[in-house]
Amino acid sequence: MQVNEGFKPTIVAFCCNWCSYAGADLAGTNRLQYPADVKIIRVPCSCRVNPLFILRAFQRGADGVILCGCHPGDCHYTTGNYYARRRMTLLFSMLDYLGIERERTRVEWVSAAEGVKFAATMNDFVSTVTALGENKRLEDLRCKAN
Amino acid sequence: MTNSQELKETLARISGVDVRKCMRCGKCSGTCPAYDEMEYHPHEFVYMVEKGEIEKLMASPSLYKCLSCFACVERCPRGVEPAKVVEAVRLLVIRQQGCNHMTPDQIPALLDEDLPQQAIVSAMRKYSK
Amino acid sequence: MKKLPLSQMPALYAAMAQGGALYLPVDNAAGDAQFTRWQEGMELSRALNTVRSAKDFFFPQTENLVSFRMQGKTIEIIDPRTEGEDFVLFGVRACDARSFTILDKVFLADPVDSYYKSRREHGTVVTLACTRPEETCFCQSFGIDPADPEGDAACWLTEDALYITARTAKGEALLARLDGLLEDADPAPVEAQKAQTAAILAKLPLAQFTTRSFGGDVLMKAFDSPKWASLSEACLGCGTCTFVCPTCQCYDIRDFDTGHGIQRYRCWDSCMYSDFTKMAHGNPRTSQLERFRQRFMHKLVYFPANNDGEYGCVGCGRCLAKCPISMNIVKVAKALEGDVHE
Amino acid sequence: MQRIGVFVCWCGSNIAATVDVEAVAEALSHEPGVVFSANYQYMCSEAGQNLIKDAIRDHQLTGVVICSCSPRMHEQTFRKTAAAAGLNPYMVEIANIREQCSWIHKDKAAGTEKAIILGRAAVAKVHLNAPLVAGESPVTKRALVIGGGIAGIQTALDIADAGFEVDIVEKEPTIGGKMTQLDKTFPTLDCAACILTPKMVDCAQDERIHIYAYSEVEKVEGFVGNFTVTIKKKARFVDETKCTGCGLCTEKCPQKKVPNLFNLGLDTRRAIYIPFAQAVPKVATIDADYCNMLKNGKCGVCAKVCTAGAIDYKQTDQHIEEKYGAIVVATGYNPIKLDSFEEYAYAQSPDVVTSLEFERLTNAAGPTGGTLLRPSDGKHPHTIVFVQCVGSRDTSGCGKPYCSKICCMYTAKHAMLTRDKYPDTEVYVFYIDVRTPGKNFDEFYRRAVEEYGVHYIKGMVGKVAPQADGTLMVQASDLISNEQLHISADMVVLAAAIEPDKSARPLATMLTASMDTNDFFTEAHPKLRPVESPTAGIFLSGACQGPKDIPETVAQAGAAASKVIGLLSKNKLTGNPCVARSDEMLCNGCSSCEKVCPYGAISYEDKEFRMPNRTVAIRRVAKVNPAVCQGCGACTVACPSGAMDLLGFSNRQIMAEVDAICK
Amino acid sequence: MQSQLIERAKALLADGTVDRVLGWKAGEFAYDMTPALFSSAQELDEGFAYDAFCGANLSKYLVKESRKGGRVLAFLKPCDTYSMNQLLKEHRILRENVYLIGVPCQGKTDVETLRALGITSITAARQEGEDLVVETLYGQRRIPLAEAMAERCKACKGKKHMIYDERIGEEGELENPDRFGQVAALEAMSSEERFAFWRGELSRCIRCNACRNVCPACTCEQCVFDNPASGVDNKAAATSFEENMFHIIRAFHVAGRCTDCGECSRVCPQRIPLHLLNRKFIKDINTFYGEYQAGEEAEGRTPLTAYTEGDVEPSVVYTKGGND
Repeated sequence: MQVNEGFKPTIVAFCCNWCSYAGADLAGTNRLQYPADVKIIRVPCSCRVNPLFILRAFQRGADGVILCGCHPGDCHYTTGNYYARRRMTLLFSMLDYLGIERERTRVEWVSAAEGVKFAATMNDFVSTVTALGENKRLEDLRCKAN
Repeated sequence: MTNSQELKETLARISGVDVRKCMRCGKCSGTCPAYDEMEYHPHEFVYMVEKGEIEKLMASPSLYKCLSCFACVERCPRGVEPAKVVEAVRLLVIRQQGCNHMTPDQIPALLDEDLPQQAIVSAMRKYSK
Repeated sequence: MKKLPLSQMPALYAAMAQGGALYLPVDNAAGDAQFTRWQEGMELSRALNTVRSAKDFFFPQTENLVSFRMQGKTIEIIDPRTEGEDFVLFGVRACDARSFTILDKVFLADPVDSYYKSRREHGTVVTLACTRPEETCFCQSFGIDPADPEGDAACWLTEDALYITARTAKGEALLARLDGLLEDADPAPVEAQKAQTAAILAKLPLAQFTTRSFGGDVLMKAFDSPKWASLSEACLGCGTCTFVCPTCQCYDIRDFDTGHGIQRYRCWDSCMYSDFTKMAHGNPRTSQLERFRQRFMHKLVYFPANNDGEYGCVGCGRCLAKCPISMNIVKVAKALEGDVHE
Repeated sequence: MQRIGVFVCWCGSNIAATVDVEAVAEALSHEPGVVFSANYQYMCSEAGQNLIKDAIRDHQLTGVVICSCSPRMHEQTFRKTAAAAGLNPYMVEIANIREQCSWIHKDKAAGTEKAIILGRAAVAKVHLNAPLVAGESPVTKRALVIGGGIAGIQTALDIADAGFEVDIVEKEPTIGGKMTQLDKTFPTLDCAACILTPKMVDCAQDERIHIYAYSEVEKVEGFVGNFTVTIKKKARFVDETKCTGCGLCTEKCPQKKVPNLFNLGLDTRRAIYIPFAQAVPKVATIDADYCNMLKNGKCGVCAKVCTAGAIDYKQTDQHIEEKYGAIVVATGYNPIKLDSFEEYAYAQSPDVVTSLEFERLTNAAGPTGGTLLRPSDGKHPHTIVFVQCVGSRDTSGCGKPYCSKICCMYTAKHAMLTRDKYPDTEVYVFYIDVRTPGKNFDEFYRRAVEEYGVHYIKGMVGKVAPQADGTLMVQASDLISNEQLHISADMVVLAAAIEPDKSARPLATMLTASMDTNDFFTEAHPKLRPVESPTAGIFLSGACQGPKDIPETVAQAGAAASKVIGLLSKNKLTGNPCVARSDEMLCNGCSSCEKVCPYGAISYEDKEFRMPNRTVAIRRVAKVNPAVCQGCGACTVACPSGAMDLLGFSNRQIMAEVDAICK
Repeated sequence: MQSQLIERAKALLADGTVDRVLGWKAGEFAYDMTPALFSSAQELDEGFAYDAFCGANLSKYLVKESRKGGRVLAFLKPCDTYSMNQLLKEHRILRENVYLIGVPCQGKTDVETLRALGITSITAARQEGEDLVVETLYGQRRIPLAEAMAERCKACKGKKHMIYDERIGEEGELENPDRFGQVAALEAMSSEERFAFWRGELSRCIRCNACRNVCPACTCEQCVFDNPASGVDNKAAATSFEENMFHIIRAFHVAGRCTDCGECSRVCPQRIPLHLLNRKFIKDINTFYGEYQAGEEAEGRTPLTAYTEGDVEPSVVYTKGGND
């Protein structure tokens, strides 16, 4: 994979409160490093994430958006991540269909115990998005810093 | 990388077996019909691979006592698949340079009217690596 | 009257584009004509007219008016305007050319809209006479002669040549720039074409359509007509008619939060929309009937009442062609005719 | 515009070492709306909290942003702090600059920059926060215990002891559960019945406990404090109020060939039966699958002999609706089916039995009257092989990946008791590991080996082959001596893995309680809330949560009871105010939200709206029950018009965070 | 056919079954039918029309009409009945206040399709056998009927009505057209090509909202894009992002609910093939979650309000089932 020297992507990570946010905390407790480019937004459940939020992030300058939730079957609310899974599958497929680089969006299931997986996922996602470079296809020029 | 580590990795690649999944219950050896014929028993195969003592296994005639009946694979509660380990060690032996190695000049001596040509060709392919 | 052989058209375009931009109708991916910035190799569309009218160039769909840049707790106010580029609008039809006059009455009346004014000043309108009007055309109802269009300069395309004549000082200036390409011409072929077109115009299905009955004091009669209910029944409340209309000039001013500040922009609005002219207390026109009525009353009654009898319509026929439910000013005017002339 | 105070915590050096806290506080002080900004060594300390309280009062703060450790750690702390200073607790937001910043970044510049951005996002969110007040709901002071085994019994007794009404729903005709089938209990070897039956009687006699035996939960509605449960009381065809439990009918019934499930099918019973002598309630039940009268209307013997006139062939299932404040799940376990373990010949030979069957074969009330006899020929077995971990710790797909926990100990018990009673019997135990982490457990196991001479062999049985002479050839490995053994045995006892009862999965769906992949109920927190389900008001007792032995079960039962008592002691419950809310002006009543709500918190009503020109329109709109809603937000995305929003995590709030981060 | 419809409508008006009739009214030209209400036999005689140009899907009007009191008769083409069912599923139409007559449809000719074929200045049109004969100001044109139809009719789901109180004509058959050929062709392109394609198409959008306002699945009391409180309202597509966002979100909001009636593409003044967005979702839903046709039934869950534990993971987009 090519490396985009010097490019620091903006990554928004939506994490469900019960599993993935706790997984991120565990990564922190275990001092597992991942790039500071990742900024986490806490949501109660992966099913709280509206496609509007994902598009909004890209509009405002995100280069990648990742959604993390409890593993299917482990949702704190029993079924939330199942709905999130369908929604995101279809949304991501649509973005890809519109020619938006599919690697800019991702869903990962990270449990509260998977600090290692959280850090590894973020490292991988950051390097993938870094290689893609700046988000051009879904940007809104009005929002670029000037 | 030491030879033993290298062998271990090759073996893992050939067999597709993760020996660390073994919980040492011994059911493979409990189920093995060729147990008494063997110097190293199925559970030992797995354990010795984990310890990296693969060369010992390669030298052991136990390799050829395994009937490949796959009873151990069938019964293993952890899905370790000992028979695949045994087969992989056999392949390691075969793949070793100089051992079972066949050169073209050996072929005339092997030729035999009853032997199909194809057998020679495939033997060449297999043993000349 | 000047002319140039058709083979010279690319050179004409290049000359027009010198020192600015040239926009002309070009076929887009959907096969429709669309005003496009001319580039080498582009050809004029053969379609009668563009889907979007030419008003975009003076009154674009969105336009930044002012920006506010926020840094911490300070706000800086920025005028985003830069010195505009001169441009030539080529191939404008007579109806759209007339629409500029109507827009001027709105935007150039006191208080003058400086954004609009600046664009008008930078633009030179070169019109093109129609030879094959369509069934939806009714510009003649408003005294427009599509065979002899207005504009800074007017053109006629014949089989072998383009005839051009200047009508304003801006047009003269343009022609002067094109001088090397043009030759003096006998206007006879142009006159012949005008006669031919006039014959077709007389046969158009809407040739007899007139809005004359809306002249005079018909406001309350029209407003109170019971027909509005059935006319507006099927209206979807979309903005298609408004947005393809060359004379619709309503806009909304909105703020966009960019994250670093605010961009205050204006964008086309449609009186068909439920939030049109929405104010703090709510919406003055709460039903689609009222909104629908507003649009046609404005074009047929209010606008002429305030603008020396000039209707807010140029008969381009775009709304006839594009309304999803085929409701339009012609149907409305015909339906109301009886009511206003009781 | 909010008046926001920003408080940046050093967390000693935990944050301050990699984040320039001063710079963060300084940068955030310039954010719009921020009127106060400070940093301090330990914000969560009393001094730190006082700093916050003082600032709220002195600067009339309307919002607070704390840049500190994870909100999972101290969000509650700081909310209480704010509340103490008179600020609505939900006006506090936490920027996690420890776990998700200082601890994972080494570069101070990068860490500081990120901390500022996280702080900015929190400030942006607080701008849109609104004071939230938790709703209150009443508590029905009655508990339901589902499952009448030792777990359910103990829970019910403890709850009743605290003075609350409690109902037990048991699907079998009697309460008692698995423990009634056991002979002795490890490691003390006291008799199971002797310690269990008094508790069963206590249940029957306690007027605060009502037992719905031979009943099942059919529907659960409502929420913590306010559950409405429909219980199906299955037809016994015997009037419980009249039956005296004399047992005459069970002797006279002509249908004798019914497999006796209490003895795991090792013997037979009649079509009308009382499972065992100490059953509670001691009432007969007609097995409709075998009763001649019910099947073809020819018999009626039981009705004739019953002097109490309790037999009622026309009885039907009854549905009872009850209200509860809390529900305890105590659905227990079952041994797994061993059909997929062909190598042990369980299906081929009657002399290969499970440990629970062995339990019945040694029980004085069992089919053999307590004398250990081979099921095949009724002869005394001289060699018995016990196999542990049959289906436990098995990831091959045939069994269960977990350790069933109780097998090591009961196998030691069986082996010891066999050797004690029949010293002429050779007993072999094949084990992978012997796990004895319990009080007096290892001593017990060692006694089996050292005092009773049980042969413990490290290794597994590979094959059990029934022989023509009626013996069983057991082929196994002995890993210590590194040999393969061939033992001619008379009996083989398999320590089958245990799994949650099959009724648990549908029940979990009814309760909206979560389960793990093995169908064990999930606890709200594996360490800190081990007897609560994540669904409020649902508690867990016994093996439905994971394999456990009797003392552990009883301990958990007591713990669950104490949680229930705590809940029922309250007159009102305060809910989570971060719930969904529907804007009825936007709602078009399409039902998408209702379909994705896991709690049934959304209902619809036809509502009148005043429309222009003095007209009225009636529209179907969604309504959220804030006491039922748990705040997941599934509805907010299902709703296309944005009518549904989540308080505390509103669309605008999340978008404000997105904006601040991407800026 | 037209007279048959009029007669039936008159009868139902006369016997009091309904008090008004929703149908189509003839216009100025051969093709400009407008959906209209008729409340008397006279009105029906004067203006009711039904022919090959009556393309509008009337089901959405019933959201409003069914709440006006009285009972309204609506004529529904087979494809409109899918929309009807979907609206009933969402409780948007009060069933008891509508009387539905299924009308046969042989596919609708479409004036925009004719214009795209270069047939403009139309003054009259008639069917002659398998051809459509169009009189124009500049002479007669003749084209096969099949070519004169809108794209949606070329990919017709079938002539069978999903719901009706009575039907005129024989029961039609379901058809199984290749609806996804164009989607598959786009999927086969590279990401860059798809991006270029959609930019080209969506950049023409004038945000007139015709697609949304005609869509029977878009019946929100207030659209998020019209609601200043939603934080995503926008009245104009000021940037390419907003052009994308409107259409992505609109397609997403109707995903699993869109019956593929094709009204969006029919009414788009800029001829943007909007149905290709909706069909992408339909295709994906069929592939990932099993065949599903919105509007087949008036009850049950839609694919996005349902799930199975074994659903594909979103990573399927990167691998199989992805777009290239």
